[in-house]
Order: sequence, then C-alpha cells, then structure tokens
Amino acid sequence: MTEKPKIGVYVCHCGINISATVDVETVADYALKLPNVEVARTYSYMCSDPGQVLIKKDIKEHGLNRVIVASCSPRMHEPTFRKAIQEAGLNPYYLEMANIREQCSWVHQNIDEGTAKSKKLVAASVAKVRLLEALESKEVDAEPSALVIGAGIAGIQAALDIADAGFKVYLVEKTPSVGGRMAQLDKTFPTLDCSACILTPKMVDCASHPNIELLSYSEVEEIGGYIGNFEVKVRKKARYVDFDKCTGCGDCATECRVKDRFPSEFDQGMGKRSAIYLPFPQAVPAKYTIDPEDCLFLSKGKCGKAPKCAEACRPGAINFDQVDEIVEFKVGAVIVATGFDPFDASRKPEYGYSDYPNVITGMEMERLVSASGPTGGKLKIFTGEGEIEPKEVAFIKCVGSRDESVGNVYCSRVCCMYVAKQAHLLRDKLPDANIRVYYMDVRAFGKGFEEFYDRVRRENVRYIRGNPSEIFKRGDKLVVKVEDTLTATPLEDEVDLVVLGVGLEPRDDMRQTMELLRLSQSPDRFFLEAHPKLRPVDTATEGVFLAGCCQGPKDIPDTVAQAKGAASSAMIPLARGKVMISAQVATVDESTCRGCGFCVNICPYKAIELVTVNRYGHEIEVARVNEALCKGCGSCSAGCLSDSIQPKSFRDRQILPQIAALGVLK
Amino acid sequence: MSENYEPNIVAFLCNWCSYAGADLAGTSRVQYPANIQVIRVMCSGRVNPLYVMNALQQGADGVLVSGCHPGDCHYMEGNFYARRRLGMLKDLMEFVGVDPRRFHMSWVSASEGNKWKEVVEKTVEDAREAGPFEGFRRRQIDW
Amino acid sequence: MDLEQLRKTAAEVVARDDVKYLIGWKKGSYGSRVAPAFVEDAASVIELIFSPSCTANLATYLTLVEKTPLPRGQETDKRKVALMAKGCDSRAVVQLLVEKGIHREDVIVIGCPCPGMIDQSLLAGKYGDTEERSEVRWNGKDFTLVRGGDEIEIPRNDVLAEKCRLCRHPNPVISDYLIGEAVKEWDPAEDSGVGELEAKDVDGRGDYWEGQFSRCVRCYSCRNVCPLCYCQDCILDRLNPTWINRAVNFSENTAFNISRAFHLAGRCIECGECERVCPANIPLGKINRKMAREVREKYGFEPGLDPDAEPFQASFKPDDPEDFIL
Amino acid sequence: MLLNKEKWPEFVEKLIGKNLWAPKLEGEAMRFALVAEGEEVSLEYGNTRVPPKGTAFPQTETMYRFQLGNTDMQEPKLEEERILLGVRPCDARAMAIIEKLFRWDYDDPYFLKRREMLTLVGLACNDPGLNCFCPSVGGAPDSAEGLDLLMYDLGDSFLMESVTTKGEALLAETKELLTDSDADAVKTKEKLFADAGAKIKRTVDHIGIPEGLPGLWEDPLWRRVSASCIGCATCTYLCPTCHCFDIQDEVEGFEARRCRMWDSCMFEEYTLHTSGHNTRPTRRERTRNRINHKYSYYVDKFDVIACVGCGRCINLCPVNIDIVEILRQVKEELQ
Repeated sequence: MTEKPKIGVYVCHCGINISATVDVETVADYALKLPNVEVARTYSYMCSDPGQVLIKKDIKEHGLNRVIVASCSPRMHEPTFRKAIQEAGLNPYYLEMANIREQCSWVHQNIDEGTAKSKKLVAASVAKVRLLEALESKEVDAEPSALVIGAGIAGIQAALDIADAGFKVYLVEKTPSVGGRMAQLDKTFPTLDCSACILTPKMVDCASHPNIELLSYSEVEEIGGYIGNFEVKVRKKARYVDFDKCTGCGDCATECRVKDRFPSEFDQGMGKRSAIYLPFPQAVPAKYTIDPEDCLFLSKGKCGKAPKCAEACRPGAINFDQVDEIVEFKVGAVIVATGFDPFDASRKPEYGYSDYPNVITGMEMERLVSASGPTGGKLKIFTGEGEIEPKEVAFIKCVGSRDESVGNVYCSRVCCMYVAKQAHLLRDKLPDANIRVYYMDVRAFGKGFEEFYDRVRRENVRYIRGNPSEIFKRGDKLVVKVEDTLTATPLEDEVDLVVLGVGLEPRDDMRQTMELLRLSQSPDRFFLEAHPKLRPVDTATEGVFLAGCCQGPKDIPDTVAQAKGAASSAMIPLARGKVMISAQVATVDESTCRGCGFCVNICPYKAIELVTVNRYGHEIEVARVNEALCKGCGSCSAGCLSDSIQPKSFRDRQILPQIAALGVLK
Repeated sequence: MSENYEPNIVAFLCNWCSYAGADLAGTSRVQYPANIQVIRVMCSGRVNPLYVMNALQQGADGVLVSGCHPGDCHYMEGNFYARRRLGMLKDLMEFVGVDPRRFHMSWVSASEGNKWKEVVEKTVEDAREAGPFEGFRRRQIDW
Repeated sequence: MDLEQLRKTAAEVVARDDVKYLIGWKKGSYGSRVAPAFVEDAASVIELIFSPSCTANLATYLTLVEKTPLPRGQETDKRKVALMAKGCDSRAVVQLLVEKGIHREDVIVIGCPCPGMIDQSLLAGKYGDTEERSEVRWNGKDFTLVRGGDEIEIPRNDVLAEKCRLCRHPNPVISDYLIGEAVKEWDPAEDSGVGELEAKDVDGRGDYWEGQFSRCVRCYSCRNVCPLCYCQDCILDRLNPTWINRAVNFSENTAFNISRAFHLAGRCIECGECERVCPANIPLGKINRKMAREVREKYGFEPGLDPDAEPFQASFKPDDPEDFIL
Repeated sequence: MLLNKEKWPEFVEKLIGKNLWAPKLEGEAMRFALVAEGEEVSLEYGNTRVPPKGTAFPQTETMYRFQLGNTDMQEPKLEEERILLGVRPCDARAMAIIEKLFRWDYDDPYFLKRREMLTLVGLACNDPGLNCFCPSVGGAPDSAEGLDLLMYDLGDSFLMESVTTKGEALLAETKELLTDSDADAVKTKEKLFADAGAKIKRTVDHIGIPEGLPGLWEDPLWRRVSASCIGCATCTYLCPTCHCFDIQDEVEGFEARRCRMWDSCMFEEYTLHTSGHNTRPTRRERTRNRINHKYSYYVDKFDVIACVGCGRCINLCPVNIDIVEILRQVKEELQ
C-alpha cells in the first residue's frame, strides 16, 4: 500500500537570481493549493545549510514524504538535495526539482511571465513527484583485474601501474610485439633521449611482470558485461611458431626461402624482412612470427621440398598446423590505448608523396635517422635516379592537420616539435645542408619546447611561413611552390628532399573498438571522453578508460600521464572490490511484455535479454534487464509497443501527468 | 484567433545535451520567449512519440523535442532512434491534419545556448502562426 | 485454385501428430460470406475453400491463442498450427517472425497464391446480397458470382478489394506448401485514396479525419483483427498510465487512431483488415498505407518480407532522413 | 392521421427547432444525428449503423466533475428534450427492453431522465434487411412497442399512429399538415406490412432455449462458435439491447470527472478481477455469456428476450459469427 503523498515545495530566491524576475511568494502560495502539498516555503538560498535544514525540519515535523525544490537546474543541485532529504530519512529519489532559474528567471525578464511559468513548472513537478517511487542503489562485486587494449607506451605504462598495484592485467597487442609507435622513434623531443633506450626496459618489464598476462599478436573479439564484470574474448592469432620453444635466435629468418623480400612494417616499408620475422631486434616477446600471406608454404602450400625455416629451427618451434586460439577471461575495468595512425600523405596528392621517392613522411624520417634503421642511420635518399646525400632539405608542417580539405580540423600537437627535432638531427648529420621548415604557426607550448625551437633556429634551420601549394619535379630537383606569407613573396624552392610533417589520425580500425565497447567519437573522430575537462580519461561507458592518442593527438609525456591517470581510475573499482550501479534503470513488467525483443535490439548496452519464463504453465519469452548494464536512457521504453519496459523515475505514468500539468494549467 | 494568443509549448529535452544547452542559455542570460516549458528526460530516445500527441491533446499548442547531435548521444544511439520515430510521427500527424508547425525537433548541444534560443524562437513563432490548437484537444470535448 | 490439392495437402498436414489444427476458410452463413475454419482432423478438410471471398487475413489467429492458466502438471500444447496464407497474410507471418510473435517451427504455412480478392461491401452494393448462400469464383480475368441458378460475370475492377488493387505481393513470401502455381503479379494501382488526401492542405485533412474519427465507436475491431496488434495488454486499454481515456469522443478517438497507426508504422503489411472490419467505415487503410509508403520511400524498408530483418521501429540508420530537424 | 409526402419537408421543418435527431448519412452509413436542415433527413435506410440507444444511454456520460484532493462535486446539467425521428421498430423495442434493467433494483437516474425527455417517432419497415429476424423474437416490422408515434410509409403518404400521449401531442402540434386517415389507408398498411413480414427469411426458434441454455454450459458448441471471434465489441456496441457500462475516473492535470461508458462483455478485461483472475478467461466463455445473457438470463429476470432481431451483429461481425446460426446449433444440441 502506497502512503498518501505529502509534498513540501521549496521555492528558492537564489539571492535575487530568481526573485528578481519571479515572484517567489506567489509561486509558493500557488503551490500550497495544489493537491497533496502540505508545506510551501521560500528561502533566500535553498542550497545553503540553513536552507537544507529548513527542508529536513519540515520532513520531520510535517511528515513530508515528497519534496520539490524550485530553484536552479537539477544538473546543478539534484545530488545536494537528494542527500539532504536522505539525511532526513526520506528516500533520495522522492525529490523533484523545478528549474526556475536557468530555464526561467535568467531567460525571461517580465516578472509576470516568469512567475506564471514558474507556477506551471512547480505544478508539473507536483504532478510528477506524487508518482515517484523509492529506489535503492545496488552494489555488485568487481573483478580485481583489468584489460588494456594496445601495448604502445600508453598501454604499457597503464598495465605496469595496475600490475604494480597488485592487480592482474591482460595486455592485448594486435602486432607481434609491444612497443607501438614509440619504438619506431629515434629520439624524443625536446630532450633528445633515445626513444628505444627509455622504452625497451618497460617493454621487457611488462612481459616479465608476474601480474601481467601479455597477449601479443592477439585481438579482442568481444566484450560483454559491465563495470566490475566485463567478459572478454580474445583471439590469439596463430604465429605458426611454438611460443615456448622459440628462442628468438633468428636462424629461421636467415634461412627463409623468401628472405628479406617483404617491406618491414616497423621500418615504414623502407627496410625488408622475411616471411618469418621479428618486427625489430628489441621486440618483446622475442618470438618469431610467420606472416601467413608472405609465407610460401602457408599461402601456396609449397615451399621447395620442405620449408627451410622448419629445417633451420633447432628447437623445432615451427608449427604450420597452429590455429587461432580464443582466450576468455573477466576483468573489472578496461583501458583503451589503441593509439593512432599517421596521416596518409598520399591523400595530399599535390605534395607528390606517391610520385617522388624523395618526398618522405616524418615517420619515415624517424627510421632513416635511426641507427637501427634500414640505412643504419645514414641519410641516403633515393631520388628516382640514384642515391644522394641531400643538400637542400625542406620540411612541411601541418600535413593532414588543421586542414579541412582532408577532414582534419584539429592540430596534431606533435608535428611542430618532431619536425624541429628532425631538423636538429639532420643538422647533426648534414652540417652543410640547407634546411628550411615551411609552417603555418609554430606551437611550442610544452615544457622545454620553446627553448628547443629557439635552439633549432639558431642551428641555421630556416623557418619560412607558408603553406606549400604544390611539389613538382624540375630536372633532378623537387620544386616546392609556396608563398612566403611574411614577405608576400612567391617562391619556387628547389630541394633534394621533402619531409612531410604528417599529423596523427584516428586509427583505421577504431570503429571495431567503438563497437566492442560502445564508445563514441568526438567531432575529430578520436574517442570521446566523458567530460573534456573533468573526466578526460573516462568514457560514457562506465569502467572503460582512455589512454594515449586514441583519445586525441599527444606527445609521450602527455600520453604517459594520461595512461597513469587511466590506470588510477581503472583501479578504483578494482581496489574497492565493489561497484555501485545506477538506481534509475529500466524495469520490465513481465505480465504485459510480449517478448518481441524490440528493446533488446534497441539497447546500446546489451543490457536487455529475452528469457523464458513460466506464465501459469505456459513457457513465454519476456525481456529482462541486467540492472548493472542499464544506464537508464529509456530508449527501450519509447520503442516498447506494450509499454512494458520503463525507466524508473522516468516512467510514462510519471511523465504523462507532467505533460498534462504543463498543457492544461493556465 | 485571439489577439493576445500566446502559444503554450511543451518541450522534451535530453539531460546531457539539450537540457544542458538550455541551462547554458540561462547561465549566459540569453533571453527567449517564456512560452516554452521543459520536461527533462535522460535521452531524446526516451521520448515516446505518443508524448507529442498527448501534449497536443492535453493543451499544448506546440511541441519540441531536442537531443544531442547525431554521434554525440550520451547513450550513443538514443537520438538516432528518436529521429526515426519522431520523423515518422511528424509524417503521420501531418497526414491526419496536425499543422506541421506545431511539432519541431532539434539537435542542441550542451554548448549551444544560442542555438537553443533560436530553436525556442522558431518553435514559438511557428506555433503562434499556426494559432491555438483546435484539433483533438481534450478540453474542448464535453468536459 | 486447385481445391483438390488444397484439401489433400490440408488432410496430410492435419493428420500429423505434431499439428494442432489448420486455420483456413470455409463457407459463411449467408450470401457469399466466408468464415474462418479451424480444421482439426482430416475428415473436416472437405469444408476448406479458397475463393475470392477469402479476403480476411487469418494470420491474426496465430497470436489470438488464449493462454489460460494450466492446472499443475499439465503440459502446454506445443503442436504446430497450419495456416492458409495469401501474399499479404504471409507477410504478416514474416513480420510476426521478425517480432518473435511466433516461432518458425511452430507454424506451417500453406501458401495460397492470390489472384485478388473481392470487397464484400462493393459486391453487395453493386450486385445485391442474399440470405441464401452464393459463391464468387475467379474466371481467369474477372469474377463470376454464382447465385441461385445464375452465373453473373463481374468485371474485376468492379468489386476488387482496394488492398488488392494496390497489392505488390500477391504470392506468399514464405510457405511450406504452395497450393497451385504462383500468380503473375500485376502493376499496383496508384494509391489515389492517399494521394487525394495529400493534395489537400493540412486543415483540409484535419477536417476529413475529424469527420472520420468522430464516428469511431471504439469497438477495437481494427486492433483486434490486426495480426500485428498482439500485445498481451494494449496500451490503449491501460489505466495506469492512461494514454487514452475510455471516453468516446473526437479527441480520444483521434488519439486512439494516431496511436494505433503509429504503432503500426514500419510494421503494417497492408492486409487491409482494419478497414474491412470497421463498423464505422473509417478508411484506416489510408493512414496505414501512407505510413507504409513513407517507410518504404524515405527509409527504404518494407516490413514482412525478410524474417531476419531488424524491426523497423527498433533500429535506425545513421543516414535516416533528418530534413525536419531544426 | 395521414401526412402527404409533399408536406414531409414542412413536417420536418416544424420539428427542427425541437432538438430533432434523425438518421443522416455519415460516410457510407446512417447514423442518428442532430438535424439542422430538413434535407439532411433520410428515411431511405434499412437501419442505422449504430442504434439510437445512445440517446438515453450515451456511450460516454459525465456523472460528475471534481478536483484532485477536493471532495466537491459538480453535476453536469441535464440535456434538453429531443425528438428522434425515424426510429425502426426493433430499436424502439430495444429501448423498452433495456428500460426494464434500468428500472430494476433501483431507478437509474441517468438513463431514465434522458429517456423521459425523448420522443420516439418510429418508421415501420417496408423492406426489412437481409439478416433481420424480429418476428422470431417477439417483434415485427411494424411493432409500436417503445415508440411514441409510428409512421407507416404507404407510398405517397405516411400513416401516423400515435402510441403515447407524447405522440398525440406531436400530432396535435403538426395537425395543420395532417389529414385524417381512412379505411383504405389502414388496409394498405396491413397489406404492406404483412408483406414486409413475409420478406423476412431468417428465423430463430427460441422455444426451449431460455430454459435449455444453462444445460449446455460445457457443451463443445461454444468452443466451435467462438473459435473465430476476435474479441471486438462490434456485436455488443452495435446491439440496441446491450447495456453494459463501465465507470472510470478521467483525470487531466488536477481536474477530473467520473464518467460511465459503454462496456462490452466481449472484452477480456470485462470480467478481469484485480487479482488477475478472470472469470471468463477466453472468448468461449464470453461468447457463451453473450448468448446466455440475451436468451436466458434476461428472459429469466424480465421475461423478454434481450434481442430484437435487428441483424446488426450478423451484418457487421468481421468474421461472420452469426447469432441465428449459433441459436440453430443451440437448438440442435437441445434436441
């Protein structure tokens, strides 16, 4: 039996924020005449301590069981007043707020209009609050482990932090080795540390950490469940090499019949690898992998008389019969650290990247200047006619960034500095070369950035403001056509080498990850964080966090910082061992549900399933909500033809009277 | 039509974008007509299209539903469902003789306080032009 | 239509242990009326007919099964139901499969390719009606009315049901048995009923529908006969919340009809039953067909054709039309 | 008295000011509606689609209004007197039949007040409909029961016979348009309506049915005849003797009214209890009830069959459930 509603209405002056354009006394007098309203008061600041005390006192003295606060937006103070009435012994969900400030007093100047509208908003709240129900928040156990997707520097760092805190981590990497983009870099700006030197120890750590289960050459296939209880399915792709037997000696690759025939992904295609390969010498795990498309035996079914790698492998690790393996486990939190793709320079055809071998990208430059790169760090440039050591070098910045024509309006944040760094490295290697950088702006905002930029300029690297319009060939030179916009001089600059400072783009395969975890994209197409300021590592999916460039372009320190942030956020449910699930979830009236499954189809969280129940001896299917997964959006409800699924606190029977009050009352 | 007819508008706003956008309009002291009264729902996907019909039946002269821009939905897809459902409803209502100026739908993000004002002005103006709703209002029938 | 084949197939089907009964048509109680037949044994198949009078969509009986409480220990009857289905009826079956109203293994579809059905009220209006039984037959191009000793030739378009004039799927889209051969599809006529209304201005349409909906007596025959209105508890009957008051007046009737039409948008398979059964002659088909056309043209979706389709009302496309959004 | 058809428009004109309701063509069907102009009245009809019972027993009727949280009630003002012109004898008989119920254990003020204010002017049937069977259930194409005045269409003129004082008063008011009837007219009338009765082909033999029905409670015939029922209210809402109603509170904002409206025993929720138990859980029980109520319970209580043989339920049943056929089967089972 539900008790008769006894409503208290509290109209806030908010100083003069409300009372200047709303006659709050009139509103309170009006409210007192509405059905079931026992008390109606005004107060200068309802959210203040005395204001709250006023409400609590009335709850006790008048036996109120419903409270309406007519004040600011519920987005502002709903939690405050929920807490207040809870302290007075009421269920916190017996509260309704009438937004008479943001959506009334602040936007209307006429006091009659403001007062009339406030009355209606209060009446609508009365109509609804009478029918609200008490709700209880529930807690469920959380699995004390985490999944980290992507083992670049962000994933590695997040995994190490969580593992160090004592929780189990599943670190899943798509490629055969951890390390990601950072492993490809030569030096890092602005400090010029050797990228490999600072990264490799961490790579080794995450492979050897007792709390980390490294799943390299693996992909996440499916994630179900919810915060605290994600159910994960990972596909470990077949390496065709027995992981335990392989010693990483490399005899197989040396003997491979198609030795060094295939472009090395790690060297941006500038170096070559065999069909069986280790991506790079410091790869972790140091286990060889056969590329099934390149391998003669796997792709054609025949490799001479017998595959030579198998003959060469003394431990007998080669296993052509290996198949993909599915690993399943549960985790309490997920960190997405899937990184980025460098901008594909061929999408700016005017720069001739696809046409001229001496137009290269910044990533290629990284491999070229690296001592472990395809040229051993020597700057040998193939011009089409022959190999030269460039004398005239041009860098072009903002290629694929801040460029609406390719759909990327954002700044990639790292290009200014990596171009400066590469100019500096080039200057070291080619003391006599003429180096210039074409730029739109130089954004040297980070710690030590401006100083580094100054230093590079002092090293006789010329910065010319202009955005080249075209690159073409003239004789054995490349011509960069550009206007120096500071002097308004058109230039046709003849160079030997053009380095395109390509920006960062969301990964090609990010849609897969989005669908796995039901993440959203921001307008720049990177993953959307829950709040740009206050929840930058959270996502709208609870228990899923973002780290690194998958959320937006970042340099290494920012990436590491965000990874550590994500790790610490992810550890909250793991450390608590419990997660709170929302009370405002959908609920099904099984007696009217017709089991059509519309809601199952609609729910973006897979929170609803059809279950078979026994209705007086008949087996029927009805929908059932997993309250832990439900976010209470209510899309299911609006799509339910029999009105059987309803979000608590936003039920049709609570909203329809609100509509009536707003429509009918004058 | 009465000289001083003021249309009565009921609006359904999603909590995350449009309601926040309307709040922002308030914080920015943007001024707009007082004819509009908002019912907050968590997502535009929550808006049962029959609410629109119900609001007209119960005395509204115009109805507005507003949600996040496509792709921005806090619940990922709710606004897509809302768009399909309410698009259908609009066609249906128009076919049975409800002036299309009485129902609008908009995308207003949390940062679009000014767009909210424009949307309100357009909704109120259209409802004003359409005049008091005399279709199937409940009040007119033998109460 | 080969009645021999129909009855032979029916006898075979109902004789099966796993079949509860077959739903088909039999002669009605007067004139050229037909009535639904529930055939439980092979002996009764003799009453089955398939004629131009079989306008009704029997698929509605698939979901009209009443599940009263069973005594403890008693098992539910899980046997299959066989159904005679024309093109439109079979679309209802498909849509029910999509919506899990029925399961494929629970129904046997006896497909009846349909050359077009008559509208009984047109027939009675133009050719009179009798208390004694008569029969309408297909005669190739047109119809023949056999009444008393007379055979009256009736031009097809004189009495062809509107839904059949507009039909795009006369052949069953799903079937386990097909009786006779598929019929040749005809070009659907232009939907002048909808077109004329669209040509009016919005107030003109409002006046038109006010005239129609005012007459509604809320007998709910349109809802009950609809194969896709199969909710256990219709929201229009609901009191908490009350979507629609029980009062019968223009306001509530309009709300009822809008709700009904909206719930059928993207689901209606245009069998025309709602309009056929309406005792107030409200042209409900116009609304349903209008919505069906919008769904087809704007959203590229046609219900009741693919059992694996996602339900229209429970799905979306990122590029759904949004020209109406401010 | 005789009314020459040339004077018919004048006759109608005279009544128009008196809240005159008559059959009007609405869409494809006839329905009783307020007459504003004489030409709207049409007597070219078998029967109206919806019976005129609603004039005394409206489909929706406000009992009183109130405010939420307040015990004050306001009752609506009663409607004014009205004349119903062109009522078919079966429908008039039905009014008399249901009046028995509304006068039964207590006088229902709503029905009786409205009924009192009605003047029913009947029109005897020259040309009964296909599924009419009034003579089988105690009526006739020219039955005067329940009417205040009965008109017989004799071709060029109407023969007007008053039945009650209300009818007499009406004749008195229009006497300048009328002429005295003669023996010829009466003869023509008798001949015409004997012929009309003979046109009726459908019959029900109800002898033994009221007493016999209870014995057929569990008879398989009920499942058979109800199998195709879709559970709509066409048969009951369009029935001139069905008189069930439901009472509802309708709330809008904070205002409310208590009202009663037609209900139908063919609806599932008609006998649904709050507990979830339903005493008539399937269409079998509901169909059985409909027949029993008309042909047994009502006879038991009021000594009259609550069916006037108007044929509406047969004509309009979406699935050809035919009460004549059901009663034939009942009879068969009884023998």
